[in-house]
Amino acid sequence: MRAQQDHERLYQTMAIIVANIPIGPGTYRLTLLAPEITAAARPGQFVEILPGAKAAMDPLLRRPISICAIDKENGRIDLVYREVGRGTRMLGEKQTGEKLDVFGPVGNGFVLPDEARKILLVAGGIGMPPLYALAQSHPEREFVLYYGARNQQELIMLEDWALLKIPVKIATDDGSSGFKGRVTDLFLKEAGTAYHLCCACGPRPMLTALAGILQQQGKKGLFSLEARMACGVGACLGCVCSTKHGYQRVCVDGPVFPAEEVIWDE
Amino acid sequence: MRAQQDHERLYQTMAIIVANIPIGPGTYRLTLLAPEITAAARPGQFVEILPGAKAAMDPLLRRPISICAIDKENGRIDLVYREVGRGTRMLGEKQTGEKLDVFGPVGNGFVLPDEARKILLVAGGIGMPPLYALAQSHPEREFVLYYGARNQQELIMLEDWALLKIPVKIATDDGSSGFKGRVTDLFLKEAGTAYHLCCACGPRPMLTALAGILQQQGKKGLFSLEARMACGVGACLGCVCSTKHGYQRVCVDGPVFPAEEVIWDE
Amino acid sequence: MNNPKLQVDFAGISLRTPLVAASGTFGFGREYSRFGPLDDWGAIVGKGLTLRPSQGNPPPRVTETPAGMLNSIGLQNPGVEAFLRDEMPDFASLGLPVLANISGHTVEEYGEIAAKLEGSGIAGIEVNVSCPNVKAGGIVFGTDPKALAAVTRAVRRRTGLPVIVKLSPNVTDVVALAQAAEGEGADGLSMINTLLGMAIDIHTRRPILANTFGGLSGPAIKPVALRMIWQVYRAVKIPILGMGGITCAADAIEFLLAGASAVAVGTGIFHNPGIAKEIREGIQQYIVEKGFASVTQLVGAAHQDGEGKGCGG
Amino acid sequence: MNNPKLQVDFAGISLRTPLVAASGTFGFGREYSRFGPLDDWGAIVGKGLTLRPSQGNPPPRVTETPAGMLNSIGLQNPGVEAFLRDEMPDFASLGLPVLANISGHTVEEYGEIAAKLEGSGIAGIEVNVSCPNVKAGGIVFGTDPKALAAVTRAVRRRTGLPVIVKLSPNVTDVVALAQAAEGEGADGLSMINTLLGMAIDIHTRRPILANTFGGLSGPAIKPVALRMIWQVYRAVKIPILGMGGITCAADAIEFLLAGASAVAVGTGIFHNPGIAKEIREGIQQYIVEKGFASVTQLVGAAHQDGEGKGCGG
Ligand SMILES: Cc1cc2nc3c(=O)[nH]c(=O)nc-3n(C[C@H](O)[C@H](O)[C@H](O)COP(=O)(O)OP(=O)(O)OC[C@H]3O[C@@H](n4cnc5c(N)ncnc54)[C@H](O)[C@@H]3O)c2cc1C
Ligand SMILES: Cc1cc2nc3c(=O)[nH]c(=O)nc-3n(C[C@H](O)[C@H](O)[C@H](O)COP(=O)(O)OP(=O)(O)OC[C@H]3O[C@@H](n4cnc5c(N)ncnc54)[C@H](O)[C@@H]3O)c2cc1C
Ligand SMILES: Cc1cc2nc3c(=O)[nH]c(=O)nc-3n(C[C@H](O)[C@H](O)[C@H](O)COP(=O)(O)O)c2cc1C
Ligand SMILES: Cc1cc2nc3c(=O)[nH]c(=O)nc-3n(C[C@H](O)[C@H](O)[C@H](O)COP(=O)(O)O)c2cc1C
Ligand code: FES
Ligand code: FES
Repeated sequence: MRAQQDHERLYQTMAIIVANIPIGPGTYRLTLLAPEITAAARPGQFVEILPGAKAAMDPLLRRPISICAIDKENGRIDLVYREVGRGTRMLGEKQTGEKLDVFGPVGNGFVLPDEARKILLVAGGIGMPPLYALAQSHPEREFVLYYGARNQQELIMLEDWALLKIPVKIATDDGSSGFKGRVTDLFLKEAGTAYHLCCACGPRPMLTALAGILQQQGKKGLFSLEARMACGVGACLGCVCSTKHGYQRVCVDGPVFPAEEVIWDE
Repeated sequence: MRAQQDHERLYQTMAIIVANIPIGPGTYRLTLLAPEITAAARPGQFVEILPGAKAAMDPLLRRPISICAIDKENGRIDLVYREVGRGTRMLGEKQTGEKLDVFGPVGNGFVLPDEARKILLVAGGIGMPPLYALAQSHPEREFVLYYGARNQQELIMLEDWALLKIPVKIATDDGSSGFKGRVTDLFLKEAGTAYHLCCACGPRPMLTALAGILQQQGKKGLFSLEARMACGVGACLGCVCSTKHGYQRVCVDGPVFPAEEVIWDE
Repeated sequence: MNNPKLQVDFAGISLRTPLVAASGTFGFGREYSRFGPLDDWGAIVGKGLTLRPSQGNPPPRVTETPAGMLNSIGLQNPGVEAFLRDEMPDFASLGLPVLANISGHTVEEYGEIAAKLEGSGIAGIEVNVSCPNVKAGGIVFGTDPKALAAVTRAVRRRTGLPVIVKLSPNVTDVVALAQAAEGEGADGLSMINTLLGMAIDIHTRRPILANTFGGLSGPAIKPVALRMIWQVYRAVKIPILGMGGITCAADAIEFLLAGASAVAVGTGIFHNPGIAKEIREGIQQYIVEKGFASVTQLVGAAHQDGEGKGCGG
Repeated sequence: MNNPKLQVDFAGISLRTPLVAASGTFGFGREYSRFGPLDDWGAIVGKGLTLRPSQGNPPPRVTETPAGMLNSIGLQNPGVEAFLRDEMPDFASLGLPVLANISGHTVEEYGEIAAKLEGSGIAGIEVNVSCPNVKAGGIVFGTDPKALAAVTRAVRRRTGLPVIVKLSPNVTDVVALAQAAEGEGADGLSMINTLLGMAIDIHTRRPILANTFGGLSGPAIKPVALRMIWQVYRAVKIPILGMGGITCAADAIEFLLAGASAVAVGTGIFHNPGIAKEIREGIQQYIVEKGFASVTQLVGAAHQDGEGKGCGG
């Protein structure tokens, strides 16, 4: 089964940093001028960023970061990332005007069936950004976002969702905003079944729980997964996940998989 | 033979970059706010700088750079470095306000005998900076600088020497400024023997030739050597050079050695 | 793009540049051709093949280490027959020599795979001996000169294609293994494969790789690779495909000077997919600047006198 | 500064913290005490000693490699007698246990050095077996289980001090060597020593080190060190002093989890002379956060089930 995107062009470029702005605790919105990548980009795809100095061989591997917003007119993409380790911390130190070695766009992205008119989005923490690109790119569809985070401070980009006029239902672990508890519990409680598709991105336990709910409801899901990656282009087989079709590469067979094809209990 | 400086305090600090200004082709003058190091610094000593990001393990080792000027009042030292590899190139990208992980001051420095009233300085290329610190710190002595470089563009800090009112005799390989040829030839031609001590720093072939001249003239020399270093504190024995007393550590037994004690033909 | 100064002959295979894409890091060429033509490469070694399909090890399979990475892919591949049917047509039409990298669980399997590749359009066979011999208690073929000789012999008997034996660095005496391969008629050596390593997640307190151990590759291993190539170059006559941590032209030149006739790049491609162009241009500039007539003049040029002894510490 | 949670017993030596300064990287303690008190360290292993004075290898002796470095110091040292006379008084008065690291050119020399150290105030003897055996054609002691057993026996017979055998990683089967040392009564193992490597200057086209080869240390080798410690931990009962590329608390914790009872830091000190404080504080924070009563609970905690097999690639 060879994916269509296997033949699409990839671009490696020195992208210029237009902005790199803190938008939450340890969380940044990075705007890159990268016309070729932008022109080709689709929601659900990601880019591979070299976080260190080019001459430094440590850190060695690129970091995958989802495309959060696509500005085709200006040749810019936005990425939203959270500092969790040294690579993302190095990104946090970059200044406007500096250049970043980036390649992309990578992955299949969210491919929406025509009949999916009403789509529920479910985001956990820093899994939200790719869903924003999805909603932004499909003004013709109806979306509702279920958004879970640890606490109120970690909720980001709420104004951006408001601009898209998309309702956001919030769950926080500590109840500091919205529903107190897991976003999947909120989803189960409020979402009902009047929708055609559920698109999600977030921590694996959230996706596993959500896949169970969808299965019960007989609904389809498109979930964006994460995996440790090396090449980010499908060559090394380092990033596989278990699916009903055997091991599949998260980087190019995904990162978006039909929820029902993933083997969740591994 | 345990050197006196073996017991002096060393300081590791996050020095603040006050300025990092290009002063010649690929050559920068870096001003660091580092009060403890400055307070202890003597001419001929150096500091050990970590050029990369702290979290990056490549480049791993520190780079030794001589102290070029000491501003005890303001707690600042100046370093002058030339981009020759990736470490010095990384330094070239640092901005004012950033911090640098630095330790020092390291080494014996130039210890001048009282009777050395007239001192000839001989510098080759980027070997000049430590001689500036020496001249600056000893207004009570009379100096003349013999300064060799590849061409006129590579001559730096001439205004600084003018401020100290020290005569500078120039030699360039291509004759674009001053004497055309080697600085040691200029020295042989013009220096005469009316001096008490010769202090020098530059490429090994220059020092070797100069040591020969001094030996002929029966004059004393204090030469600052370079070596590949690992620890920079005398612990690893990585930086040794051959002397009449066996292998000596350039980092702490030097970098300044009496010219007559070094075994030059190795 | 074609520059005769860069052209090399390796074990009977003519390469337009001395740059080879290393096995397991370049798929079957398709993935990286998405960045543009593969003009800077001299050849590609495909990902490792086994006789039967293999699903490989469970994930996580890769993790970063200082200036390196660990992988425990475990030879996921469709098996040699499906490869020949489904992959070979595209692989063979990339416009440069393509090599197969083969692994077996027994000596016989190596021979069988080699036989199946005969006449397929493959330019040569790279024999991966970093796998355990299931018939000999799991001892890795590539750590025992006798087992390695047996594998080389089995492959040599079944093919007229150039046979390149890929040495494992996880050994006390790499020269003995190189000589074992040479003695059985290998046309060339590839070195080095990965160093066996591991990493632990201090939060879960478990090995990061599901397989516990993985192969260490990337710049971290470069000094070990250079040392082994230096040693083997002095002890054998067959050419060496040098690899292990190459990320720039200077690295590639170091390998040539140490004795490699051509060089392969693996992990460095992940760091920089545009690496081949950079290295090709850098080598070209070097030979012009230094006045060499061709890249072949660099091979082994750093060997001038006896090698060091004594203990490092 | 004294925190009972950090206290460990290693091979009969009581360490106030599990952090040891590695042989050859810390002189005899004087140099780094110029930065301030050595309170964060648990012990120091002095630079390598030989029976007679040794001037070591010619320079250049060190060079940087990706996330690592090569050294070919060649055991420059004043000889054990001059050490005891000129260095030991200061070394012994640093306020923490100090160990001697010893090397011989013959089995007998090892025994002689060990005997001379008896009663000197040295807390233990680390036996460096990464040197060539001049009586056996220059084969490195530490690569042959029989030679390593003979060295261990010779040292064991001549001293009542804790004997810690330092394993070389340049071997096919490190477990066999660990068992050889254990079998002859070693009280502990140190691992790993440096990997043999080299680097070439592409401008002079000569090896950078005057000795051609040198020992690779630093973060680059960390995955190899962890793997070997993991393997040896499962095969022996004596404690392991783990080292190889530690530069931060997380690294040190990885080594403890893999099975090291204490950890040594070498090259990391060159990167950051303040490293011991950082690591000591980081370990302390980790055991508090994770609810451990003491650092000893971390030792080997990552071993829960069988280890991986199969081939990496
Ligand atoms: C397809 C995809 C899209 C992603 N999109 C985003 C995004 O939009 N915003 C965001 O903040 N994060 C995103 N991530 C996660 C992000 O890649 C990791 O947080 C980042 O790689 C961590 O790097 P580090 O150096 O800071 O952390 P370290 O822990 O120091 O990284 C060490 C190594 O582990 C890998 N790694 C660590 N965490 C992860 C992870 N969660 N997933 C994959 N590899 C990991 C790193 O890439 C690196 O190789 C995405 C991951 C994937 C796979
Ligand atoms: C005591 C001393 C004082 C020095 N003072 C100055 C100064 O004031 N200004 C200045 O520009 N340079 C000075 N140097 C040289 C400077 O240290 C090197 O140019 C620098 O280390 C090169 O690092 P790199 O990463 O740019 O080069 P690379 O070649 O990439 O360095 C690789 C490795 O080689 C070492 N190395 C390379 N060249 C030298 C060298 N010439 N000497 C020692 N080690 C070297 C580096 O430290 C590093 O470990 C001094 C050297 C010494 C020993
Ligand atoms: C992800 C990955 C997969 C690999 N797969 C194989 C393989 O299938 N067969 C093989 O012989 N070597 C394999 N290797 C080893 C490489 O071909 C190469 O020998 C090694 O990585 C050292 O080179 P490098 O540092 O340039 O990567 C693999 C390496 C990596 C990183
Ligand atoms: C400069 C240097 C000198 C060394 N000298 C010795 C030595 O004399 N004896 C010894 O057993 N190990 C010696 N070693 C090895 C270290 O003790 C240690 O085992 C090795 O460097 C790995 O640890 P690291 O990566 O933390 O440095 C030396 C290492 C270095 C870098
Ligand atoms: S990261 Fe290499 S195949 Fe996905
Ligand atoms: S650099 Fe370590 S002793 Fe001089």
